[in-house]
Order: sequence, then C-alpha cells, then structure tokens
Amino acid sequence: MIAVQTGDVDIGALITAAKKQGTGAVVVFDGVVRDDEITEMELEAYEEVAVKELEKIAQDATGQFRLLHVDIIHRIGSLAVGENILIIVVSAGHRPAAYAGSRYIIEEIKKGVPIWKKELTKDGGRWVPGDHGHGKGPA
Amino acid sequence: MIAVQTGDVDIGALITAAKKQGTGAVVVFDGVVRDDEITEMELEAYEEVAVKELEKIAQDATGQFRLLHVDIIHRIGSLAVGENILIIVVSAGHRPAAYAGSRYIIEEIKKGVPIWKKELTKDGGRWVPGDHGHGKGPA
Amino acid sequence: MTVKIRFFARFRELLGTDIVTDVAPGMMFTSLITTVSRKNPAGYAAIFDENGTFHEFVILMKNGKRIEIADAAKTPVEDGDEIAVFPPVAGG
Amino acid sequence: MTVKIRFFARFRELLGTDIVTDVAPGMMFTSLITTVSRKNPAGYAAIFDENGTFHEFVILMKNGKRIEIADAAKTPVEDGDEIAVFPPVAGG
Repeated sequence: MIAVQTGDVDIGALITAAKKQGTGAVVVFDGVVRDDEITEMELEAYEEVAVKELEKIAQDATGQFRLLHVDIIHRIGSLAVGENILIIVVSAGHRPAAYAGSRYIIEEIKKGVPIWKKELTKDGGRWVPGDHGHGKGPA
Repeated sequence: MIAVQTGDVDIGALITAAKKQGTGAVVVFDGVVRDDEITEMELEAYEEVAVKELEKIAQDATGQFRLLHVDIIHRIGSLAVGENILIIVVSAGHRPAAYAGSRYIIEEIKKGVPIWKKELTKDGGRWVPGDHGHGKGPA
Repeated sequence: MTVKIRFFARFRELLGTDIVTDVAPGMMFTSLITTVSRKNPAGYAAIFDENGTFHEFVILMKNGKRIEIADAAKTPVEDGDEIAVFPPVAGG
Repeated sequence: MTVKIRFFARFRELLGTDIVTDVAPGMMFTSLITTVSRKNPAGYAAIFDENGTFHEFVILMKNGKRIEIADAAKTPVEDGDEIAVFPPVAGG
C-alpha cells in the first residue's frame, strides 16, 4: 500500500499483511509529530506526484534490497503532537535487508517527495525548512 | 516492557505506548519464523538470565542512543511459520537514533542472550547453530 | 490555450493555487510564472531574485516532470499543461 | 550440600535439566559437570573433548554469571548454587 492520505492506518494489520512467503524480518518506521513547542502540524502534498515518487522509491528499494513487501503511508492535513506522519513497513528474508531498505526509503522521501510541513505554534506558524539536492533552502 | 514469554503481543499498542514526550521516530523490529522448509520452531530460554540480559541491553541502548522508550519481547515455546519471535520497539527524538538503537539491540541479543531455537522439519529437528564470541559453534 | 498553475506551501500562501489561465501560444515557462507571481510582490520575491531569475532552491515541474531552472526560459507551455512551482520539500 | 544443574538446548536433550544433586564440599565446577554428564556418552561428548576439556564453544554459568572454561576446574561449587551449561546462543 502506497498512499498520501489524511487518515491514520492500523500498523499491526500492516505488519501482518507484510509477512509474505519467505519473511524473516519486518521493520517499521513511524515518524511522529514531535512536541517542539507546537500546537499542531499541517502537511501539504503535491499528491499525484508524491504518490508516483513514493511508488518509485518503493520499487527501487524492493529491487535494491530484495524486499518482499513495502508499505508507505504519508499523512497530510492537520496532525496533533504524537500522531503518525509517515509509516513505512518493509519485510525481507533477513534483518540487514529489512533495516537497510527501511532506511533507504525514509532518506529518499526526505530528499525528493513533494510534501511540506508547517508547524503551528502559539505565535503563528513556520514552514519546516526543506533541503533540496541542487541548492540550499530558503533563509 | 522487557519479557521472555510464550504469548504474542499487540505491536500497535506497544507503538502507541512508546510515544513518550519528545518522540519523533519509532522503529519496530519484528523477527518472524521464516519458511525454511520447517513445520514449526521451538524456542527455549534460560529465562531468568535472558530477562536480565535483555534488561541490560535495553539500558545500554537507552544510554548510548538517548532512546525515550524500549520494549523487547522475545517469545519462547512452539511457533508456527509467520509468527513473531522477537519484537523490539524503540522511540527517539530523531530517526538516526531510533534506527541505530534498534539495530544495536538485535545484534546484542544475537550475541549473548541465552535463547535457543530448534527448527522442526518433516525429517526431524535441527538446532539453529549459534555463534559465540569466544569460539566457533559446534560442527 | 489554457494551463493550470499549482503553487505549494509558502508559495501557495502568497499566490494561491490551481490558477487556470489563458496563455498565448509560444509562452515560455519563466515568463508565465513571472507574470502570474507579479500579482503579489512578496510572492514574486519568494520565487525570483532581484535579477528576475528563479531562486536556486525553487523547484519547477511541468506535468509532474522536473524542469531545470536553466531550461525554464526556453521551455514553452502547452495547452492543458499543469505547471507546478514549489520550495524545497520537507516530508517524512 | 545441594546444587542444581541446568542444561539447555542440545545438552538438555541429551542429559536432562534441573538436576538437583548432592555434592561433597570442595567439589569443583568441572568435576561436577564431568560426573553428571558421564551418564550419557553422547551428552559427555557434546560438552567435553577427547582430553576431558570443555569444548571451547561451551558456555558455563554459576548463579547467572559466566565462568570462563579456564577457571572452571578451580571454581568450587557451593551449597544452593545454580550451575548452567549450554551451547552457543541463537536467539533473536
């Protein structure tokens, strides 16, 4: 399952579904809204492009690390502190591939998928600065 | 929660409980009985010592990677293909610490916690060879 | 002919988004964005520097494919195109 | 005086476990395990080599603490001790 959506998911159910034939290790990454003195976080995506890029990242990771299953769910909309932002579930025959595949996916998402975060504080809001390969982010 | 037990756990509930103040990333490792032409797996532990060593590993990982929460549940008894053997849930402020802490814990468990696995096949059983620091395993 | 312009994040807050506009045949990517973003000086300044060049961090897409800043001035927009302009991504 | 011997995994299958036995004061760790494991030649061979020395992969514990093989011959067992002998671990 690759999705950009407002709703949350049942991680336990995803893990169960990720146990394809040959699975010896499942690794889950769950990115959470951190309490950096914010009231909530607003996420925005260029959805059609983001989904396509997540699909490509999943495909690349599957090939590179021989993953047996990949889920990537990136949430958008308003999220409170402690809510899930990004859930990555991967399964593989052995643990080194599962860890490496999971880490590859999160780093690729950070690099290039068109999603933005605004942290709302009691004094207003601030866009989380991004980091793009071809230049520095805005000051 | 640090435990050596026969029963399974609700990983979703563990993730929710792992979201302590300051959490930005949760990483879950789930080791699963792999279908290596086996009918089931039997796990045995020197329980009191295994629990103490898991507690020490959790404590070391918490200090070394500034983890905010650690769960380690190692199951024993008879497990079917696809069942959870070992569940590690860690939370941290940022993802590098969560991944590194999770990986540290599984590698330390493999090295030194007194737990053994026997794979039952249609032709009998075989003990999974261990690997101990001070010498080669049995032939 | 008609194109749709999508701004995101900070650019969206300053300039709006899903802007459907008529353009003359032969209109180039950079000219189109320059024209549209001039309606709000802060929006223009967020995207362009004082020489009228895209800030190096700005990301451009045409129908979901990246267009390099260096190519944008000579890339024509075509009928039905979806043009996207956004700041560095910060998902994950 | 009484001690409890716990074998695990393959050693348990060959020799049993939770063996409570009376020992004379001054009995050493190695002597005790040698005596107890002799009851099954395959169990003895799993733990000791042809010189009567522990195989280098064997792990020894006394009350949950590791005893090095090199020290086992001169480590006395004491009343109430829990002695553990096991092959390399394979959890995780």
